[in-house]
Amino acid sequence: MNKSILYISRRFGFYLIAAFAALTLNFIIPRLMPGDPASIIFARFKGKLKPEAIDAMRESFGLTNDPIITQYASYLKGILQGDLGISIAYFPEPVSEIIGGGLIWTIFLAGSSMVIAFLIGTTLGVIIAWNRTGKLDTILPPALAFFGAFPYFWLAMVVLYIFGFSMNWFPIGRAFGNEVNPGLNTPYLLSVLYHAFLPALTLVFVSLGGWMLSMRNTMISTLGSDYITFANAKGIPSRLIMLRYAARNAILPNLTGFGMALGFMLSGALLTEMIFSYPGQGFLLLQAVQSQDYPLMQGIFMTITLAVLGANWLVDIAILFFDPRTRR
Amino acid sequence: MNNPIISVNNLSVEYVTGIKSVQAVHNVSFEINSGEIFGLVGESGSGKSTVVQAMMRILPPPALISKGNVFINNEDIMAASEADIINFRWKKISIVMQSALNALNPVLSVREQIHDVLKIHKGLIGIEADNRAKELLSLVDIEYNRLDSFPHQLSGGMKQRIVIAIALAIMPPIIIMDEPTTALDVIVEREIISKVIELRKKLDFTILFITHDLNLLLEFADRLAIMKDGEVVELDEVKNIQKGGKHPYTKKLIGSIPSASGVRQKGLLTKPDKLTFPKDPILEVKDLEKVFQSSNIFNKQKLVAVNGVSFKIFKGEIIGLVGESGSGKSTIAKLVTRLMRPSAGSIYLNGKNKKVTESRNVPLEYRKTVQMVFQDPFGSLNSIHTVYHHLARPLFRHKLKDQTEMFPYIVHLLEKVGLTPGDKFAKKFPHEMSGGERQRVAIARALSLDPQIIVADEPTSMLDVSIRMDVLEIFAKMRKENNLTVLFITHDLASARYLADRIIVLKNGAIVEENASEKLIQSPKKEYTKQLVTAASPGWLSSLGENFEKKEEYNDQ
Amino acid sequence: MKKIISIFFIPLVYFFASCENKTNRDQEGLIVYQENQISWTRNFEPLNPVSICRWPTRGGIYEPLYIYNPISTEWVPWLATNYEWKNDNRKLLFSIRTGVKWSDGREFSAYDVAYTLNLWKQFPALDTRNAWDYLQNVVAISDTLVEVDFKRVYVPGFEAIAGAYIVPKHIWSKLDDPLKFDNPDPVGTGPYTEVLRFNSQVWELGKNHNYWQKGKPHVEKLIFPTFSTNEQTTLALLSGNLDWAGAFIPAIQRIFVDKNPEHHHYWFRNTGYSTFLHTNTKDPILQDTNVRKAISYAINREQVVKVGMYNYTSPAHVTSLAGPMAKWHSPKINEKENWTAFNLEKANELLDDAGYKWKNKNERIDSNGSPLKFNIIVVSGWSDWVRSAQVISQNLKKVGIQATVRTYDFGAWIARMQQGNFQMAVGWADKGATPYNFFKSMMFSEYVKPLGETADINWHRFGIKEADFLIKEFEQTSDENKIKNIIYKLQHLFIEHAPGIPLFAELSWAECNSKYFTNFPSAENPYGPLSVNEQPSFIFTLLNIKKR
Amino acid sequence: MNNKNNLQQNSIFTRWVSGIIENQKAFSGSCIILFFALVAIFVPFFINSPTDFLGTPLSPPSFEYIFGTNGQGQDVFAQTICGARQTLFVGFSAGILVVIIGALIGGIAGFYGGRIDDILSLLINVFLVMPGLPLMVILASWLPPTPGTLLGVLVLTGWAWNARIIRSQMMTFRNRDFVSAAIISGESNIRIIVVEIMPRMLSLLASAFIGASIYAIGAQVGLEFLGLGDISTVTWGTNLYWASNDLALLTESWWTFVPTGLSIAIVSFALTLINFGIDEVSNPRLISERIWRNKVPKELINHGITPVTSQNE
Repeated sequence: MNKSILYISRRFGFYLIAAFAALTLNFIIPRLMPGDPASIIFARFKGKLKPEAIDAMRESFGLTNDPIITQYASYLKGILQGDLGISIAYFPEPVSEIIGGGLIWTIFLAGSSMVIAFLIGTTLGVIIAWNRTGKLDTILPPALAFFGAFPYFWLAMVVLYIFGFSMNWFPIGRAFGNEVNPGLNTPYLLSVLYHAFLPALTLVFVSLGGWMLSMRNTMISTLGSDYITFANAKGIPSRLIMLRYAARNAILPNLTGFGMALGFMLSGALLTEMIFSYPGQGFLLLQAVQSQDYPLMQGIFMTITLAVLGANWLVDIAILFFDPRTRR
Repeated sequence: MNNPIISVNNLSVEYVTGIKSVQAVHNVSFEINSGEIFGLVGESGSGKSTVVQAMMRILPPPALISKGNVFINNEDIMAASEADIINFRWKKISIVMQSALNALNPVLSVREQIHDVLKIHKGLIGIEADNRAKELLSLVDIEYNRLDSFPHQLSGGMKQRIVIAIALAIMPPIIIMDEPTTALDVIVEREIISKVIELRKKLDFTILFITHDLNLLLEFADRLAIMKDGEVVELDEVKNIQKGGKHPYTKKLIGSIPSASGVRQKGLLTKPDKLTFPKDPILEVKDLEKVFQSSNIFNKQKLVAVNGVSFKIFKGEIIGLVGESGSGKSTIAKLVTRLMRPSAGSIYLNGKNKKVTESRNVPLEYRKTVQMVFQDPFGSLNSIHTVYHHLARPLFRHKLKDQTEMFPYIVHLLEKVGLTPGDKFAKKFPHEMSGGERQRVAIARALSLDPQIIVADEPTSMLDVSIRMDVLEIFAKMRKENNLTVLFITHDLASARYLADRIIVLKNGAIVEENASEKLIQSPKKEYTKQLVTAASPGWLSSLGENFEKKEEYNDQ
Repeated sequence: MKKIISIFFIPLVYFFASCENKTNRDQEGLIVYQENQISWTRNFEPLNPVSICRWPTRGGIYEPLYIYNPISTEWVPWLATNYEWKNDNRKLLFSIRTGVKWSDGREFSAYDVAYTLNLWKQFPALDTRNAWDYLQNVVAISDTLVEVDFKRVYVPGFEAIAGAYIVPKHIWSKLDDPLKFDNPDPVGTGPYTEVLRFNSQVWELGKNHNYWQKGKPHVEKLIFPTFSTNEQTTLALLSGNLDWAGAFIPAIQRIFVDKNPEHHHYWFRNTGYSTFLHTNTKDPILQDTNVRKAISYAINREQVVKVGMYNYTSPAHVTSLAGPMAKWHSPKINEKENWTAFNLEKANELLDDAGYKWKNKNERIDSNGSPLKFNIIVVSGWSDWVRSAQVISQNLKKVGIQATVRTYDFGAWIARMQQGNFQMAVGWADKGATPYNFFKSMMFSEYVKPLGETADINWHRFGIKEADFLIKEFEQTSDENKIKNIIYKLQHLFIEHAPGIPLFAELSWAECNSKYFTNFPSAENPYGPLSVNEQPSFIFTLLNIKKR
Repeated sequence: MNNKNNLQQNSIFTRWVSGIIENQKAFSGSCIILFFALVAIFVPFFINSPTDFLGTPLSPPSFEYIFGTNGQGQDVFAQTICGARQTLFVGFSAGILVVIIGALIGGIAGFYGGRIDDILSLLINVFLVMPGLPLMVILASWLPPTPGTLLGVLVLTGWAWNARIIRSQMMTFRNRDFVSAAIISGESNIRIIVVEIMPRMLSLLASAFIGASIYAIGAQVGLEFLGLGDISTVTWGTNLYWASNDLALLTESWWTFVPTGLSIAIVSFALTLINFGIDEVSNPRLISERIWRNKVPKELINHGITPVTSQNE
């Protein structure tokens, strides 16, 4: 069995177990919540709904109270068939449809801003580590650390107000302009970029510092190792040493960090979405939680977790190309 | 002296630190003639590597060269501007790094790392570069299909040969070898050195060889300089140095090297007048086995570290366990001290079979009788505790001494191992002591429980040559005075010959030969033992069948 | 740092700005905000109470027989032209309007009305008002006449039937399970039925060309972009990207109106009912009417309104009815009994009489020495009510009562209210065309459920015989002044027993921007409610808005 | 430079602590944190209560109200200070708990290895990969919104990151000789972990604590901003919740959310400074490089070439 296939399958095995753990947790949490959705729906209509009507409604939700085990079994079977049940708040929409739309936007926003932050952050990290204790190395880390210290949503609010509302440079919300119709046409794609710019900017700005610092630290420790001195002695030009010898080795720990950080980045994205009323999972989750919409809540939490697991697995495969030690 | 190819005068190097800068190298001057093998010897911390790296100006910050110049082919590298430095490096002078293990970039294949050098200096790319690379590898007897493998797939010896190949890539007139073989086995070390010398004859380049092992240099160097605390204390032909040289430090160095051949030097280590041992062994090991299994379920790489080893140790006896790295001697040490559980076989202490599971629930009584001294003096003491704590803790644990008697007993112990005044040393922290002092504290700790057996795993290999014999002396004295049994594990046959009564030679986890130490040295039976004996005695270079004209000048003294 | 940012920004902005011009919004369509959603789901099903259909499905796409105009407070004939009670209120006849067409061109007739009402019988989950508890059968005699027979006399039943949204029989009859039907392509009788465009972020609803009221509606189409937070809604209102909305906006005068007084209008109409401080009458201390009245006297309603409600509303009347409901006020209410006035001495006096002594400067204790401590529970999302509860808790401290505010999210709050697991709570009261529903929900003893059992109405568990008798009598009669007298008597019972403490008048939030559209209703021109949230009476406004 | 060697106990620990105090970044960071802590504990007794409805709503900063009043006429200055109390308390206690649990699970996994390590590291990785906020939102809305819940939720989603770091550090220490020596001398494993190894991980544990506190403060404020905390108590998170609820931006009443936002940023920045300081102390090579860079003339510094300071012909 060639070593790299072995590595990929072992990582896949782990993510399978993690996904199973997430599913079980996802099943248990809503079940423990006080109150039940049917009475909440009734209350929402402030008395216009008679009590007898509620029981009829309970059946239509499938909120039977047969033993937990059978509920768990049907829950798992449903997931395998991709049927996540029907949302209560958006009845009778199936959960998978509501989530489908939202998930793409969240992944797009969180994913793109994270990749950008990672690229800029690591390049900056390489540069300031290369001339460490120089001028740049003394200003940049504290400055970016200061920006990183702000809470996501606070910065998002300020940025929205300054650049969106008062200076009118950027739109103040949503994922694309109203006058554009979705499809693979350039005005739509341009409008999507135009609308995603501010939210992505805040996300990138806040997480940039973290990437830069971690890359700087790994870079500094790598520059101390023998093969750098040996390369230097070999007369290899310093720019080549910086990239081919130092950076390629220093980036490996950051790559594993990249997978892990996706979870945090997603949380940040959820908050930013609410400020920019970006149609991602953020607002949907909060609404689902407040209206006790079990199926929708389970669906959102699970899709986010599976997305994160999937992304982590992809990062592991990417590491395969970067680090020959995993390959063979 | 004819035209010196390198001449270093008054070279001084400083390391800037928080308080004030440290003078690492002070006014070093020496000259090397073309085609010569010049040795630079000194103990760790004597500044020899700093000199060499300063000569190529590759010392990383916070080092700076405060004085001196280095003429290579009459061009001063110290005066060279950033642009000219490039044509010094690898064209005029190349270097083989100290620890070969990570001199190669782990993420680049061997081919890419060789091509880098060829492309920059010779502009060779593609097929031409490949051919040149294959030539270089064949020079150092490495099959060319190794070009595409990565550093992590190569053994220590192979990596070192590739680094040498890279150093020869542009055929520079001078090659610096900074402790090239320290991390390798004795036999592999000898092979590589003989290969280097063979290449030197064929390609006629000058070698500046740096090592802490004076014995090694005496074999093949022409002239050598001895450094101590950043200064050159002795600079002369090898044959003058052989006789003891001028400086007292040289005499001490020469004196303290035991040789594994020839007649046994008298009085080196105290030996009790008569050696009688009780009938039944204090410790007996029967067909001991240890197999390491990689944990993941997909593939079952098996590594047999110890394969059916049996031997007996009698009270008051010193046994030498000799083998190369990877021969399983350290694993045996861990098994005997119950740090690890054996896969098979059993260990009997005083006749009682201690078939015991993992080290966790080993009876305290066993712990009291078997103690261990480790190889790395820096790692074996915990830097946050004082010496007193290190010695008091085991006593307290086994409730051997109550609070009042503790301090005087510890002071007595410290002085017993040569750390006088004991009370001053008791209050010290590990970082306030030298390597030798720390190792003595480690021995004191092992002795604190008054054990019957001490397992010493390469106790002196990381120490400076000059103090090794003093440390071994402690073991010899303990055995004489309190009938201590010692299992002395080492790769150095010479020191085993002098300390141990009996020697067991180990290879790939199995015993090759076992005999009284003098008999084993004088008349080894097995081929591998013969190889070990010759590699460890002077004049080994000639015995490897090389036609090396230098040989007839030396004769055994 | 500043310099770098601006250099980096400016070229980028010009590039982007070119691709989307933000000011020329689509001026053909009226942009409306009613729902707080992040992405739209295509659902126009009016009957199923559980499935959230897009506004204006109920009223704008499907119309009822009669629509109650809360401002003029009378029932306006809509799909029915006339109704008539027969054999002493056991039979109700509706004459159905002729010449009405469904948006797909098919004829609208009485058979559709009968079919819709019978649908409730077939699927109880759709019978939100539980009408078939008192209905015997509903039958369409001809194209224009529907006959409804009652099991027992129940005059308020008219409201349920008149308010039913009539669905086309030729579509609903083909469905196998109407409970799971989300009606993506609506066919209705209302003014707007054509879904022009629908995606997750914005959808448009066009005019119904077969609408039975000729010449109406004036506006071509309605546009619904998504708004997730109040902030987003207000930003859109201010930037002219929203014409008609029903949002709660703090400090609206300063933020909204002052920015463009000519076009930015709002009208927070008084619904006639009040927001309540519900007191659990099963609680040992609160079951004493005088304690409840003392608490009411201690509340400084002026401060509650100023701090909690941004001075939008006014303190409640002792009967909790006001505004359009003020016409029901009984003439015999005297000022002495008004326990909603702010009167600390009266409060302390009542508490002293009830035997709650002062332990120290700021704490009263009951007979066995434990302090007077209560929890006020509020829904955590509704910040204006949370603020009001905080003011109340500070007011009660002055009369020695320790009231702590506890917030819960909606689900948890409702669960506690229904099981009576609360002492005090800020909440709403039942509403209706006449105060009948309100008084029934406050004092009807048949609705009182023991603590722990889920009560969907009458959370404060209060019921008295006299009220039951009056309510049953109300249900029998359709005679105007008999109804008025019953309401007067119910008011006096309410004032005497104080089952709940009214705080301030409940308003319906409504804002509009008259830059592109005119003829919005207002306090001066109150032809209909401005708020989009008042369903289905927003139809009056929807039909009269004109393009500027 | 004061004379360091007069310290009686010249042990690694005291040298580490003196290093921190001397380090400029760590020192200034800890001063800021101390200032905020003292203000949060003592000042609330001297200023008006944050919940009283005093001035007219949304009045700009004036002499009477330094930070002006919020949407309900409450004193924003009082709210910012009193808000610090619970936020910092929950933040730092979450930090401590996260480090303790991390050290416990990471330590045991790293020390014992084998099957125990496999199970525990699986647990660690599962929690690491799980996205934090969605889990927090669900838990926070399920449990009663008390500070205890916040603390529990923060620790549950935060402990894994540190556990991983501590586990890998423990594994490096596990094979060191002084640990084997302790085992051979009969020490119990727990005692080895606590007395021998943990003190060696001091700077790691300290920076883990600081990292966890930064995470806890940020996440807590995020949750409260979403209204999932107890919005009737006064904390930095609820201040921002009410500010955004009263449309602070649109009413141009920046003073209602800027002071709280800035104090959160300053506290987190101060903590990051301390972390920078700790890194520098535990890696002295950087300090000497900085001195080296100032000492060597500019033109002599170029990569990979050791500078020669004095040229004697």
